[in-house]
Amino acid sequence: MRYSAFAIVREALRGNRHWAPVWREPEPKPAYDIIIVGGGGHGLATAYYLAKEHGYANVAVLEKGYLGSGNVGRNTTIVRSNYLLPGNLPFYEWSMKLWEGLERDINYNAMVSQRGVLNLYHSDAQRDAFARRGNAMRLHGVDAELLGRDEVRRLVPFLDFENGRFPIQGGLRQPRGGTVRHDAVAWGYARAADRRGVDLIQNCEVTGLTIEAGRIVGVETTRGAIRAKKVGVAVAGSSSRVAAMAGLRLPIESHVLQAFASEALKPLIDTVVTFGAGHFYISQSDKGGLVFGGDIDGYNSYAWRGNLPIIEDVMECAMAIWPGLGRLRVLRHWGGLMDMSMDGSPIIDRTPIHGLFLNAGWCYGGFKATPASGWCFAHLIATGEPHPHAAAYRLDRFATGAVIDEKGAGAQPNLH
Amino acid sequence: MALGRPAAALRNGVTTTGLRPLAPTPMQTHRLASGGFVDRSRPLPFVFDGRAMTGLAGDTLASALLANGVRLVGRSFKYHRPRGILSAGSEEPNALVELRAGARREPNTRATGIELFDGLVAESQNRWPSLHFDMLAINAWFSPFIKAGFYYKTFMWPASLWENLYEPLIRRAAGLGRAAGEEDPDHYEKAFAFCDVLVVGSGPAGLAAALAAGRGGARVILCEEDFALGGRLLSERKEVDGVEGHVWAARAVAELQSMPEVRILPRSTVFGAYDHGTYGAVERVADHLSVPPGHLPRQRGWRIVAKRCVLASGAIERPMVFAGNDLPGVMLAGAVRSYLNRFAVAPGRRAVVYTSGDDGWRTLVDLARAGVEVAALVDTRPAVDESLIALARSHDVRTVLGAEVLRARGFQSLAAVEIGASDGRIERIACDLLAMSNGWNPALHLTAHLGGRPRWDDSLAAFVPGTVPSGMAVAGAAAGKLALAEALADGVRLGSEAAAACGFAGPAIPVAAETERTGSAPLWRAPKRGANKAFVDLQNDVTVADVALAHREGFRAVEHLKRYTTLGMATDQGKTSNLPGLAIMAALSGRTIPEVGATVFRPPYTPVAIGALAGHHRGKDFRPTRRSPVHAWAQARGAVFVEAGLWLRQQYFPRAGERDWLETVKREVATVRGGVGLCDVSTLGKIDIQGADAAEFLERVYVNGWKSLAIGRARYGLMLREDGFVLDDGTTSRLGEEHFVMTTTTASAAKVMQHLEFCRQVLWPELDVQMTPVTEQWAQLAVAGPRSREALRAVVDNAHDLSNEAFPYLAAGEVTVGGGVPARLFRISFSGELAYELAVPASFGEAAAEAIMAAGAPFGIAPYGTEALSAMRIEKGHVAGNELNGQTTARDLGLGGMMSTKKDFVGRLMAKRSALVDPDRPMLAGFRPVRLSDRLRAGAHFLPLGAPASAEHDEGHMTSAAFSPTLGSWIGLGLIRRGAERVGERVRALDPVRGGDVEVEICSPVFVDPAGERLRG
Amino acid sequence: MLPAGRRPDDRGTGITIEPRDDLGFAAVVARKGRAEELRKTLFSGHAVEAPVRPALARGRELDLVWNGPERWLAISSDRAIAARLSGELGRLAAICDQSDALAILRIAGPKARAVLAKGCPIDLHPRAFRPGDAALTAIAHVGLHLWQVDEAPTFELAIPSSMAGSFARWLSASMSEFGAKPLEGEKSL
Amino acid sequence: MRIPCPHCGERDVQEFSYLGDAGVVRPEGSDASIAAMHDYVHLRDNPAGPHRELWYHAAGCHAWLVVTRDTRTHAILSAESARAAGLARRVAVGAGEA
Ligand SMILES: Cc1cc2nc3c(=O)[nH]c(=O)nc-3n(C[C@H](O)[C@H](O)[C@H](O)COP(=O)(O)OP(=O)(O)OC[C@H]3O[C@@H](n4cnc5c(N)ncnc54)[C@H](O)[C@@H]3O)c2cc1C
Ligand SMILES: NC(=O)c1ccc[n+]([C@@H]2O[C@H](COP(=O)([O-])OP(=O)(O)OC[C@H]3O[C@@H](n4cnc5c(N)ncnc54)[C@H](O)[C@@H]3O)[C@@H](O)[C@H]2O)c1
Ligand SMILES: Cc1cc2nc3c(=O)[nH]c(=O)nc-3n(C[C@H](O)[C@H](O)[C@H](O)COP(=O)(O)O)c2cc1C
Ligand SMILES: [Zn+2]
Repeated sequence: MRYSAFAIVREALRGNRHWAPVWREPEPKPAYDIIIVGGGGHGLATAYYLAKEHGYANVAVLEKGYLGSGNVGRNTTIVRSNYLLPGNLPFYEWSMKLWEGLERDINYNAMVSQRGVLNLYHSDAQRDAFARRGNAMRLHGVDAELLGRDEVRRLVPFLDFENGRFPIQGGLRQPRGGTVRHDAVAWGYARAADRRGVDLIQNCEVTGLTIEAGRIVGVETTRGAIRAKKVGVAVAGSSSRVAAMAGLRLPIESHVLQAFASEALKPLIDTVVTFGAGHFYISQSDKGGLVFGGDIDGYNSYAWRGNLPIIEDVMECAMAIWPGLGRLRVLRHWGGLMDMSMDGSPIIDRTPIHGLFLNAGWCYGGFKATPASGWCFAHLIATGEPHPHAAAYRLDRFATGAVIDEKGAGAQPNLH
Repeated sequence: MALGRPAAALRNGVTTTGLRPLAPTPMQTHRLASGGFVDRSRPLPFVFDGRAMTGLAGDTLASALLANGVRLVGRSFKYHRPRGILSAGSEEPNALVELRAGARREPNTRATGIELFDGLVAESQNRWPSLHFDMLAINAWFSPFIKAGFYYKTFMWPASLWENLYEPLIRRAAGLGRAAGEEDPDHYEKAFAFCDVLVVGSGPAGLAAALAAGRGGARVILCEEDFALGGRLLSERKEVDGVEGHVWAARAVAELQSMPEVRILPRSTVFGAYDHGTYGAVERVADHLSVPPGHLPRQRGWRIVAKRCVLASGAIERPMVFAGNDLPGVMLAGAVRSYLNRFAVAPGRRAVVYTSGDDGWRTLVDLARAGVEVAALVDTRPAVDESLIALARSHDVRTVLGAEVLRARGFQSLAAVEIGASDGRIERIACDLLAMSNGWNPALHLTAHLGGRPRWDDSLAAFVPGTVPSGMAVAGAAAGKLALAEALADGVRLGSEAAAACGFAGPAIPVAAETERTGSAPLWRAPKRGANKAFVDLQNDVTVADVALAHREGFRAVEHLKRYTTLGMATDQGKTSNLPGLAIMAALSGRTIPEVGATVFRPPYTPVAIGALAGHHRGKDFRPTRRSPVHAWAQARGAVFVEAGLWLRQQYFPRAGERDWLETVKREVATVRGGVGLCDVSTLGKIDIQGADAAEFLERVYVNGWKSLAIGRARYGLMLREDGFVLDDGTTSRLGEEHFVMTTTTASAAKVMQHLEFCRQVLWPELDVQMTPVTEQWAQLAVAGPRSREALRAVVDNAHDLSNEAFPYLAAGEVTVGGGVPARLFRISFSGELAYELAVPASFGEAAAEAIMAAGAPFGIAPYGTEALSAMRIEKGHVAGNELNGQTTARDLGLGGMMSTKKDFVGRLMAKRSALVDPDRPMLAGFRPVRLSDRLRAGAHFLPLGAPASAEHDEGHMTSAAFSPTLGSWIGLGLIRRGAERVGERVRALDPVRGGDVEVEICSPVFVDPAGERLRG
Repeated sequence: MLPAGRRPDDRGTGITIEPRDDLGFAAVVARKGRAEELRKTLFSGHAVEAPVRPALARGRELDLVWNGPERWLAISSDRAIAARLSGELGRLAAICDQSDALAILRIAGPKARAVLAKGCPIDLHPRAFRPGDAALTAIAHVGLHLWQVDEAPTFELAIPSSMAGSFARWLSASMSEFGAKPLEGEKSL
Repeated sequence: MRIPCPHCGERDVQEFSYLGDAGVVRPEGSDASIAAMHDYVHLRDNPAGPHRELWYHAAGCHAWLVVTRDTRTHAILSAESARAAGLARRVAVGAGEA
């Protein structure tokens, strides 16, 4: 059923009794042309673009829990393409472009909200580093504005400009950045993929990769063995575990990142703000909750939850830039499993196993990448060749040194 | 009786304080004449929606409103339906208000948890223009069009209208209360606490547990979110040990207070369980006062570390789902008993009790005792125990068995209920209060915060704690032990077990309580009719029809159900709504409730103020400020300070008459280059390194050689990370055969120390190396300029020969100053001039600075700051933080030659990776504007002349720029592809974000004194 | 030293604060494999048993606080203690003068624990922490060294000099509940 | 989390900083290969389960520790001095060579 205002009126008048399921719940077939492991944003987008751009219909997405149960359903929803390095910029800008047309493409309102992303700077050196980044963006055709203190004050007057420990001096703003409704991305891609014949199989955990003579031929799952000509792995925080099934060790650690939602409030902040002298970023969801987060907890974890030190750190940062938050309350906090790569940038590449492809290393920034990741991963799987926008995301870059280290933090994932 | 009737309501529909005359203070029309734990001698005036009223000490805002006959307190989230008070605790979904005013306004505050104080001001929220007449109530008419998830299906065309029209509209309609929008004027604190046994909840189970553990001598902390201790004992008329329950509780509290190792924290919610016995709690220290006194924080965030925890958090009563179940006047039966027994308030005049278990019948008795007319008791069960029937009869209450409430009727509050009997007859009973009870859910939230999954208990028809965090035990109603006697016994047992596990065995405590009936057969079904008005989640306006829609559309997984309908996502986190929602989904999909499963419980148990979690650390106290030992001296000299990490450094020293910082900096540079200047460099990291293997250690951590460094000499060193990129640089001096002092950059001092400790302890534990950070011990002053030797001569004791021969460039040694003060002198230069750094014990720093100033006065000495320092280091082509940005290699910085080929060192191999030795990498070069007046800016990108401004022509970027007073123009350092080979070439320095586009010439990075004659002079 | 809007309780105090600036400190780090010999030498020279756990040991003209594995902080009324120890122990230990690196605050009185609990992540309850016990930790983001002197209780805190002002602000705010007057100090924070 | 520092006792995780896998061993000496070093610097088992990992008691005794912790539950199975562990390993390796 096509979604539209008309459909809503029509169905309401019919008592809302005729809405169709957003996806089928098929039994797994014995074999597929392509299996995507992981029903997160990236896996679902990959399946959709495989079907739409490359004409593959015999595709399955295998998800161990419910669709969207991973990081796609638990992130702070920030999308932006304000990157520095040439390995990243074209890719994230392509993602931005896909976001801009996404809803009409998939006929689902994912609430792509280009409300702007403002990164605050607090020193001259940081201003110059932001200028470097803003200039890189502009050279790549990406929108960027370097704002002074007064311009920032006009945008977000409620921040602490008077008493801050690290006074706000200005900000780098990407007006086209913003937020996207996290769950809607998963559901929208899922529905769109399903409508193109992709089998979405929930509660189906991949427990083994079947490899014959150096080539992948299928997967073992909790719902039985399934054959496949090609397998694409897009399991974010579980990347190392799935790769281990093929005997691969990855330049990845899994860390927990927490996020927070406040009680719902009338509109308070209409852009995304990040603190430059600590780890903190905040926006307000359309439902009214402030959505915010900070640094990763900083240790390997598969526990899907974090601890108090980071919680307190996030709140201190919150109060440091916005002391008006003091009486507002945290409603819920949760954690996701981050696939932290050694240079902080993703991997979209072939593996040494024929027919086995890897999409991983998204760290805490892969939500914004969802459309481009799906697009480029689909391209790679379908054609066997990397998509030009993702050509730098190679697995061997750590061996060659062609790393993409935006922060210059080095090979220590808990610093990216 | 005109409880919230339309006419009265409109008459009183005043919303803003002060604008209109206040309505006359109504009487506490619903206050009972006797009983309860309110202090009738302490009336407390308060204002709700501009109406002045009076409550009593011991009231909550909710009980005070009810006492005043107020029933309508808010509007619902989406449909703006009138909402009243459902509960008497922190599970409240409806009665949310904006508490206080001005900068202290707290939106979404549960009236049921607000302890009444003198002068309290609150307003209803999410309504316009007034609570009684709310324009957006029209949303309810559109409810078929705005069902769960409707927004995912529309608003897609045209794209730009989303941000410009739809989203702003949605955002304005959504949300609940309004934030103050001002800086929070109150203070917060954090605190740590440690105990053997943490008891959460002060109901009978919690008190018994605390007593048992406390009598054994254990260190106990008892946290209770309420301001009154006693839990349900304050709300129920039950006996313990032969006395009324509340009396027993008061005695227990008194005994606990007498125990030195027991700490009772009332008004303190344990909001989360974290790893290894750490619990988060928030104490509302001063929320019951109108303004916190200056010596107290408003709230305090606790991190409690407990060896054992007894969770005695009680149970939360479940509502029934039927059309109109959200009307003010529809209440949980247990809450009705709380209002009657604890607060001495009759929440209605004519009540119907609606129950699926024995518990409801207790309500009947309490209502009747309080003089509230009970029109009927409706039990969904076709048959109940004879004793219950007798009980009803004794109070002359009509009972209807095997029946259901089909619908609640009323305009802005309850006026009647429609009862459907088992034979299909429908009867309408007028009433203004419906007390409903559908069984209880253990408040097991904290058991699940670490990933534990609750378990379904068929006999209780509820989820009970499944796997619990290690060290935690669950007692009383929280464990499904609903009967008082059981709860008490459970508390005693688990309290003493917990204490015993910590080595404190106590005597057994027998506590007796009457037995009671707790039978229940919860009703999960919702009546067929009115699904659009039968609310599952009262706060987020999720109806039975929404759950059905989610089912129809495939959102059947419990987490999908939650996310699609927002069931359980409101400020109450579904404490009363989740289970009814699951039950309806289970019925729709032909599964059992445990098959549907529960959503994940997450902290906090109830919402926690951000301020309380931040504590003291805001404003200037966000992070410590580090001050150099000569800070006050510099301040007196007029320094302007700048943040450098945690440090405050002196940026420049303006003089009267100087127009701007640049003029000051020019003067400071000129002073150094022409005479002598003084700069505080105390913030650089300093590490004392000793031991037989100290030189070997340096060999391994630096790229260059150290064994050959003579005693009394300093050397510039460069450190890599193991991945081959530059970590840090600095000079290290050899003070003795086995003694070095290393300096690091200010920014990286801690990082480098940690790295060196890693190398020493983990990589090469066999080396004999001792390291001590000594940054804090020394004040270090750079004295630079052609006259620096002369200036220093007057400060350094005469015994030390400072001549160029005796103390040449890169000499280092221990000296004395000012007549015997031990000091260290280094002949090193960042500015490129003849220069020294003098280190004196920090407490002599200011004296030394003054002495140098005095000695340098004849040569025109002036203090200079980081700006001048930076300008001079750029003139000299010295790299600093902008170049050591973690992305550069030694080669990139023109320092590749320093990398020894004769030894292993950290980063050696990875620096050889092909991409790191690619000749096309950007390399350090100098830049000067072709048009001398052009300004250079760090952050500009380099492009070939004439090339279009696009990424494929990007060749690198300007890392540092400064005005060079020496050259009379701006100069820069930068990284540009094959930089070293391109000296003389011109390129564009493009800075679109600041509108800059300057033609620059690539030059050597050393602008001043390339031969280094000055610093050797 | 108090955040705006805070003032001490005027109903008296349960706490006293006393800065001590008359002491000398030296870091004493055992050379590899010489820790035992070093401890023996310290014992014979100063009658102090260098602790092998987080504790403070009193000796003749010299107290030693454990400062990490095989390292100690020597405290003495002699401001030149580092130079003296270098002479005595040079072979056995690396000695660094820290006399100017640390500011010592003595916090005493019945409310001392309650004040420290507002930032100290260590259990200072008498059952867990006794006179003579010491700890390295961080309070209010300031890394420091603390030890208990007596049962009053009296604690001494060795705070990095550069952060003493920030620490004093935290302490002043934390003490106000108990009536203690804010500490004097840098006004310009 | 509470990390039992073998020197200081059990302390809040806030006092520590983390480096990751303690199982990887730095290839030493001039004949070590880039490939081996790449493996050491970048590749990780990243197990879901017990994990030997390096922690630094930054706000405490400044000792590096090897902590064995279950990454699924965060339960800590052991904590020892990294220096002692390193020395023991050296001895073991030395013995192996002999
Ligand atoms: C708290 C938080 C905040 C974040 N904030 C942002 C942000 O603001 N902006 C941004 O751009 N990014 C953000 N991110 C990062 C972003 O969410 C992720 O990088 C991105 O979602 C990862 O891609 P994904 O959606 O495919 O992953 P996921 O949604 O995690 O998908 C992986 C899926 O694989 C499944 N799976 C795993 N193992 C198996 C198996 N063996 N068999 C079958 N299925 C399996 C999982 O169940 C999961 O559903 C944040 C992340 C978190 C946790
Ligand atoms: N007959 C029945 O069907 C039935 C059903 C439910 C309860 N009860 C009665 O309830 C009582 C059960 O005793 P109990 O002690 O187990 O529970 P309780 O409800 O008496 O006490 C629980 C206490 O814990 C507090 N609390 C909850 N979560 C907290 C948190 N996170 N932090 C701080 N405080 C928190 C609550 O405010 C409450 O005071 C008995 O009196 C029993 O008769 C009876
Ligand atoms: C952007 C965003 C907004 C959220 N807003 C709310 C909210 O208003 N209420 C709520 O209960 N949870 C909210 N959540 C949290 C989810 O309930 C949930 O905790 C999160 O998706 C992680 O899933 P889990 O807790 O089931 O593991 C939000 C999550 C995200 C990502
Ligand atoms: Zn330690």
